[in-house]
Amino acid sequence: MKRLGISGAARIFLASLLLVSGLSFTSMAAANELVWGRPLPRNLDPHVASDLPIFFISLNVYDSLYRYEGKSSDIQPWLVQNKTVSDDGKTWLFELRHGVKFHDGHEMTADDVVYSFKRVLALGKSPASAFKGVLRPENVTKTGQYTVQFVLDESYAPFLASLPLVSIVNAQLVQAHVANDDWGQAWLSQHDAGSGAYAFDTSTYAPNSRLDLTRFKDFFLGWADNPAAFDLVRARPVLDPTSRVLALLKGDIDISDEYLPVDQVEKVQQSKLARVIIELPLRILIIRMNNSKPPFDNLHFRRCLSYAFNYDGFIKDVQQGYATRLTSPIPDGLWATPEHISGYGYDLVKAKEECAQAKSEGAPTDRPINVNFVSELPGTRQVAELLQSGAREVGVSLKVVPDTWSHVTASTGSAKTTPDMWVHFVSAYTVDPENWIGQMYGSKFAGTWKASSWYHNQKVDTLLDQARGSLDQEKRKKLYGDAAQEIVSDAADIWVANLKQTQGVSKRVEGLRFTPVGGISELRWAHPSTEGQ
Amino acid sequence: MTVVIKKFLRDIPATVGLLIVLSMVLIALFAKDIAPYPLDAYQSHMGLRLQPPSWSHPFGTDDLGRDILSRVLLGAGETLGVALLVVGAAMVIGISLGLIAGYYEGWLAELIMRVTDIFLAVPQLILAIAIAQIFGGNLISLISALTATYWPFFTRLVYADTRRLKHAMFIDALQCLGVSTPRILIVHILPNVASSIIVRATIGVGFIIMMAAVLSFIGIGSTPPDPAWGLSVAQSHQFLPDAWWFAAFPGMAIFLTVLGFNLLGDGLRDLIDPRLRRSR
Amino acid sequence: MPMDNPILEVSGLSVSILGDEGVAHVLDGVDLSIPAGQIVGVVGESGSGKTTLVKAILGILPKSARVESNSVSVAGMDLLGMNQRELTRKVRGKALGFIPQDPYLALNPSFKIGAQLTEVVRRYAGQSRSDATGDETGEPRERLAQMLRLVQIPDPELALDRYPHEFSGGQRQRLLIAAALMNMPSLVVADEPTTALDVTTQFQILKLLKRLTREFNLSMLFVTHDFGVVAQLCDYVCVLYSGQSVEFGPARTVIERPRHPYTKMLIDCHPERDGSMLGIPGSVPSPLSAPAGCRFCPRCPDAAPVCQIERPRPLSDASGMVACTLYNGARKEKSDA
Amino acid sequence: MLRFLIRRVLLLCPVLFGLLVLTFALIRVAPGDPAAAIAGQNTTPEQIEAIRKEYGFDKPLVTQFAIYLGHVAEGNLGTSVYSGLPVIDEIKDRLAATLELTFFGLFIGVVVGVPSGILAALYHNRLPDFLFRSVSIVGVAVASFWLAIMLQLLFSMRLDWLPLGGRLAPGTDAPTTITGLYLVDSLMTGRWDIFVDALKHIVLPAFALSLGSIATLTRFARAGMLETLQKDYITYETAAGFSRHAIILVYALRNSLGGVVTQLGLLFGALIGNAVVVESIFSWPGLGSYSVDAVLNSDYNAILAVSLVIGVIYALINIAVDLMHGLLDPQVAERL
Repeated sequence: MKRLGISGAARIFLASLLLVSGLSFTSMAAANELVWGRPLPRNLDPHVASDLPIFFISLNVYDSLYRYEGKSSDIQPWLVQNKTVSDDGKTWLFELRHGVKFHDGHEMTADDVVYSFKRVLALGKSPASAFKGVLRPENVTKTGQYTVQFVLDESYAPFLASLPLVSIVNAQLVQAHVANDDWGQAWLSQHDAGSGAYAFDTSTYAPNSRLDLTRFKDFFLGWADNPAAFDLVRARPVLDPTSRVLALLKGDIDISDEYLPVDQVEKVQQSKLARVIIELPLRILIIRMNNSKPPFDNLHFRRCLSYAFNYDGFIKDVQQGYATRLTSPIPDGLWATPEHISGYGYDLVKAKEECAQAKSEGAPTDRPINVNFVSELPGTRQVAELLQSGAREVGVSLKVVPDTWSHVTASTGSAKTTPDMWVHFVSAYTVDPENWIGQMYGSKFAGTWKASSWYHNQKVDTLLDQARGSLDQEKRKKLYGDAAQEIVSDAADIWVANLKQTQGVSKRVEGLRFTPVGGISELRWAHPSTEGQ
Repeated sequence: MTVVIKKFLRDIPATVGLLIVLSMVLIALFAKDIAPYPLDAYQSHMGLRLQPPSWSHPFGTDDLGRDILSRVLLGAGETLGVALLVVGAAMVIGISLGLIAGYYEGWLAELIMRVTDIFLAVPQLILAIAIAQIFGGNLISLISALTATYWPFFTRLVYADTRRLKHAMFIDALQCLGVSTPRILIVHILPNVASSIIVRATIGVGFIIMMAAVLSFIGIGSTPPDPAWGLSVAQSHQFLPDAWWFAAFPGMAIFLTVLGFNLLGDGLRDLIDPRLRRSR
Repeated sequence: MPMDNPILEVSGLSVSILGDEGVAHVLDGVDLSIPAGQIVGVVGESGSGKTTLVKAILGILPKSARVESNSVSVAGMDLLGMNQRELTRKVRGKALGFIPQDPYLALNPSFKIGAQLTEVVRRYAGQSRSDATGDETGEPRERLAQMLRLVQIPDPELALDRYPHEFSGGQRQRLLIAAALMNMPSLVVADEPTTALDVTTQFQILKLLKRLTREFNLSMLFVTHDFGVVAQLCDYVCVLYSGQSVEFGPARTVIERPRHPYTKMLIDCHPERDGSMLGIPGSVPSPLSAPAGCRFCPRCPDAAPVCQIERPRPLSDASGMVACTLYNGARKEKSDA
Repeated sequence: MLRFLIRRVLLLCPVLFGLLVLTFALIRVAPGDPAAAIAGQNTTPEQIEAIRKEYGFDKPLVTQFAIYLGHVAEGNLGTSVYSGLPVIDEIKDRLAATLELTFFGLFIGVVVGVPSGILAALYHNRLPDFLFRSVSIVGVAVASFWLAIMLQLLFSMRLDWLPLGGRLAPGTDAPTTITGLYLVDSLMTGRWDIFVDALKHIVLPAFALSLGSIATLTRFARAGMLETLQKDYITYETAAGFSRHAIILVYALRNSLGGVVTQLGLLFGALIGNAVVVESIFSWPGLGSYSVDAVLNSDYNAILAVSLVIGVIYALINIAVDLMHGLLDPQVAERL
């Protein structure tokens, strides 16, 4: 090697570069393959993960008793043939379809459903939160080969809306891989025990970089309604948002972000290979105020800040119109959306009045206040900085502090450690007002990140309890509406916007169906575009 | 003394470096007066968002409509201040430990070098976050966090050179003459080691500015809306490649600063290193 | 002293170096020639420009140096006209062998002796570009070992694979001598090769040099500050003072009957056995501000007013050359006018 | 030489022990409550307490550390809070990806940095010297993500010579794992097609990663060469007729690379540490993004395991650096 010297090594390197460029070809996916470009959850166990990417697994690899379908996201029976509910709304009996096959060929029975619910409640992770204090494991019982009975502690209307959260796993398969009674978590985090439309190919799986899903021929609903479905779905996550957009434009990936960086939307719209699907995903953007910490315990100070935020500036300039104003804790597009609540506008005069009033009542308005934004959630920084410059106009100095999701959600465990203010989104896990107004302003949920404004109003609590208990949708709508009116007049938080989903999808793929819970993650309907790229 | 200055000025690249550094210092001192929009350090104008360079905004505007030229000027003070303080502190700690370790072979040297290895091996992010937690998220914690991660570079460098020089003849001679060890280390060994120290220090400026940006991303040191250069470059990430100016101009400011320090550093090194003078 | 085709011909060589404090006129019109097969010593105090003379001949002066000269030729080749590449290909290591002063600094610390010596050999013996680590096969390695044996290096085969720091000062100087003679150069240039060594080693090295030059009929330019060495080794001697050659002639003649006052004092200041030391008062003038006229005048016991006016013309006669007003008749004219 | 290796490997243990103690302490000081992080969202404070007991977070720090050391001794580095997987498995293939990227990046850094440093020294203070120094500073002074994205735009989007990211094209399967380094494994298994695909995927990220090191290597190669060219043996070699080419590329080079070699050790550690930006832009499943996630989400076992692994690699590299010093300078070799 001696004689090669430096110039020799350089020659080899250049040669390899030239060789490489000679062979270049765009890596267009084969016709019946779809490339999923979004990040994968690190843990593929549907009963554990709580972040949005898990829908790619739960909607494609697993099935649930009920499932949300279509834009209006009305709930459809899925594994269930029929249900009977007792008059007091506490006993629910479901009869399963017969002949539903798991990926390993076993038939699904009531045992699998009972095991799945017991596992969810035992692990107590995010899917279990919807049933907290309502359903205890011992009350989920098998009453027949294909019938399961649930007995609730109290009448709970959102119970049905929460069922899609629980994926039914192959009990026999999971129990066979339990290690030191971890409910098979270690195994299921990297393996497939589902019955869904697509099955794992565990041989090629590499965490967060490669996952292949093959079409499950014996899927219980059959493939008649989508004969040209993709045979192979390759998940090749592109980690960086900007590079993900480039990959979409180049045709390396077929499905990109649910929320494209706003400035890229127009570019993708006009591109040759890709387009943008714009939908309303029931996702709200909110600035929380810790009502337990002065000066936020003063109603006027909360109103002062509510008037000091430039809502239109955010929607028109930052979101470039891909959002609509939110005036109450209930998102637009839901059956319970109140029509008459106008909320707070951007009005510095009123803001100054309210702050003066608060100061006169002795609220410490000039103590240093922190506004935490979440580094991983793009857009939250701009919201915090917008609020900061608005507040400065009315003489309130805020400090914008970057934070991480795991740190801030951990800190909402106690009122003392919860930040003064912080910015985040609330997405649709269950399409029911409970997912927003219920779990955010019911004082019994205090200590969770959703209820991190530590809001406490006896009147609102009673309204919410009644709304939870009643099965009559009209009555629930009125109850939630009154509760929302009360919360808005209390200015518990600053409700900013309903975000529009701007999903980048290759023109090569058609047939995708959108639903607020999971966006277009369900790929069962997708197929190559008809005019043949 | 004039001879040294005259000779330094004959070294064109070094003079260019000196000019750049001096102008950066002036900008840092008088930023408020020369910045076209001094209030843009924190004021946002949503209407002017992400505009390309124009007459009114020579460097264009950022994602909150703030004039980037003003923010670059206003950010000079803090960015340079942090970088110089960190490099200075890291040099003091690193060099002294390096000299001691290189000179006193045996367990003391082994101990110092192994501690250096530990500090170099610990992921810098954990070190920084933990230190930030102790001092709180302000500038002091940023400086101490960066210093804690940067001093080992100097130690390893100086250790290698000192060990090599220790066996040089003139050191034995000095010892025989009864010259005190600190004097030997500082007056005799240090100038011979200055060459690589200056190279590492001048490169360090750019490295530290970038590291400060990473840390400010997780709430340590400068937080929004501070106009620190590293922070604005980091924030510009989302808006590439269309809003290229958002990242380009603060990036250029960093490039010029680091170039200035490097050229100045080389000029000083040639000045100090006696033998290099002959090659003039 | 008529010279038939000298190996080295230097006439009117002046070298000035552009320093920070100004221009230093280190050499001022030096004339020197070396007859074939003879050893010519160049003697002078430190600061007299001896080393600059060597570097000028070898063409390794720093970039800041300016050389003016009628001619500097070795074995018929005019060196001034050549650029660095030609000097390297035709002259250095082939026509000119070089023996440096400090053996501790001259050898590359990171390479085996064999590798460094091979580099010298390969330049000219037309060998294939063998591996630099010195373990090449075939004739060159044998030739190196034979050369080392010649300069009395113990077990030369092993020595080829050892590093410089594994040798003593004396042995390193022998290695350097072997390197210099490797290609049987027309002229060997030695720059105070024994100064860095202790007396006993110095004596052995001088004995070795004398034997080798005689054995291979080499001509040598031997630079030193010690007349004792000149007496032992040199056939002719040239005395250099502050960049000017003030006296030249057969070594024996100059030592026994020195003519130039400076030469006399140099010879007398040799330390006597009885410990009395005769130094020369004053010091060599700085090349930055060389006085007009004879540069030795300020320190010359026989100085006369005329000496300060113009530089003494060199007088050449049978017994050599001397540049002093005592001999070139300048004093008489002065007294007549 | 063997004595040196044994001594350094034995010295490895206190370093690693010190590393674990320091990291363990730093994590406990860092914000974030592990029990809450494990519990996940909207769980009741009682559940968090239960987890705290179950994982032993309530015990005094020293006992927790002792328990952890016990596990490490058995080779069990614990499981990740998020994936529930043993941390060592997650790290294994990510480590190979990062090592491959870092080695290739450093290779480019040396191939580009050292020659430019030498050329800069040869044209000391003339135009090429100035140009080489300014260009090489780009790597240090300009944000790596900006450079990475620009590389993507030019070579992948516009010229379409190289892919945007990932370790292999979607359709290509990974080579059978021998070392975990795709380039090496594909060659060893004779899969030329995978080798070319893997090479195409590594060139851009490695180049983006190498930019940071080019500045340092150029500057130290330049400083080293300048210093060496002043040495007396270089003057002697010129006088002895060595060709200028041989002197620079062989005789001066070997003596001038001391500084560069020391920097290689430091650079390697730095590259692993902050490869996170390049890894995220080029979707390279390496240790960078993994360790940042672990830190941000207080995934203690993952953080400790990553520090341990990087610590071991770092120490091994330092040993390699000292060996390289020995190769360059025989006198150092003797003292090994």
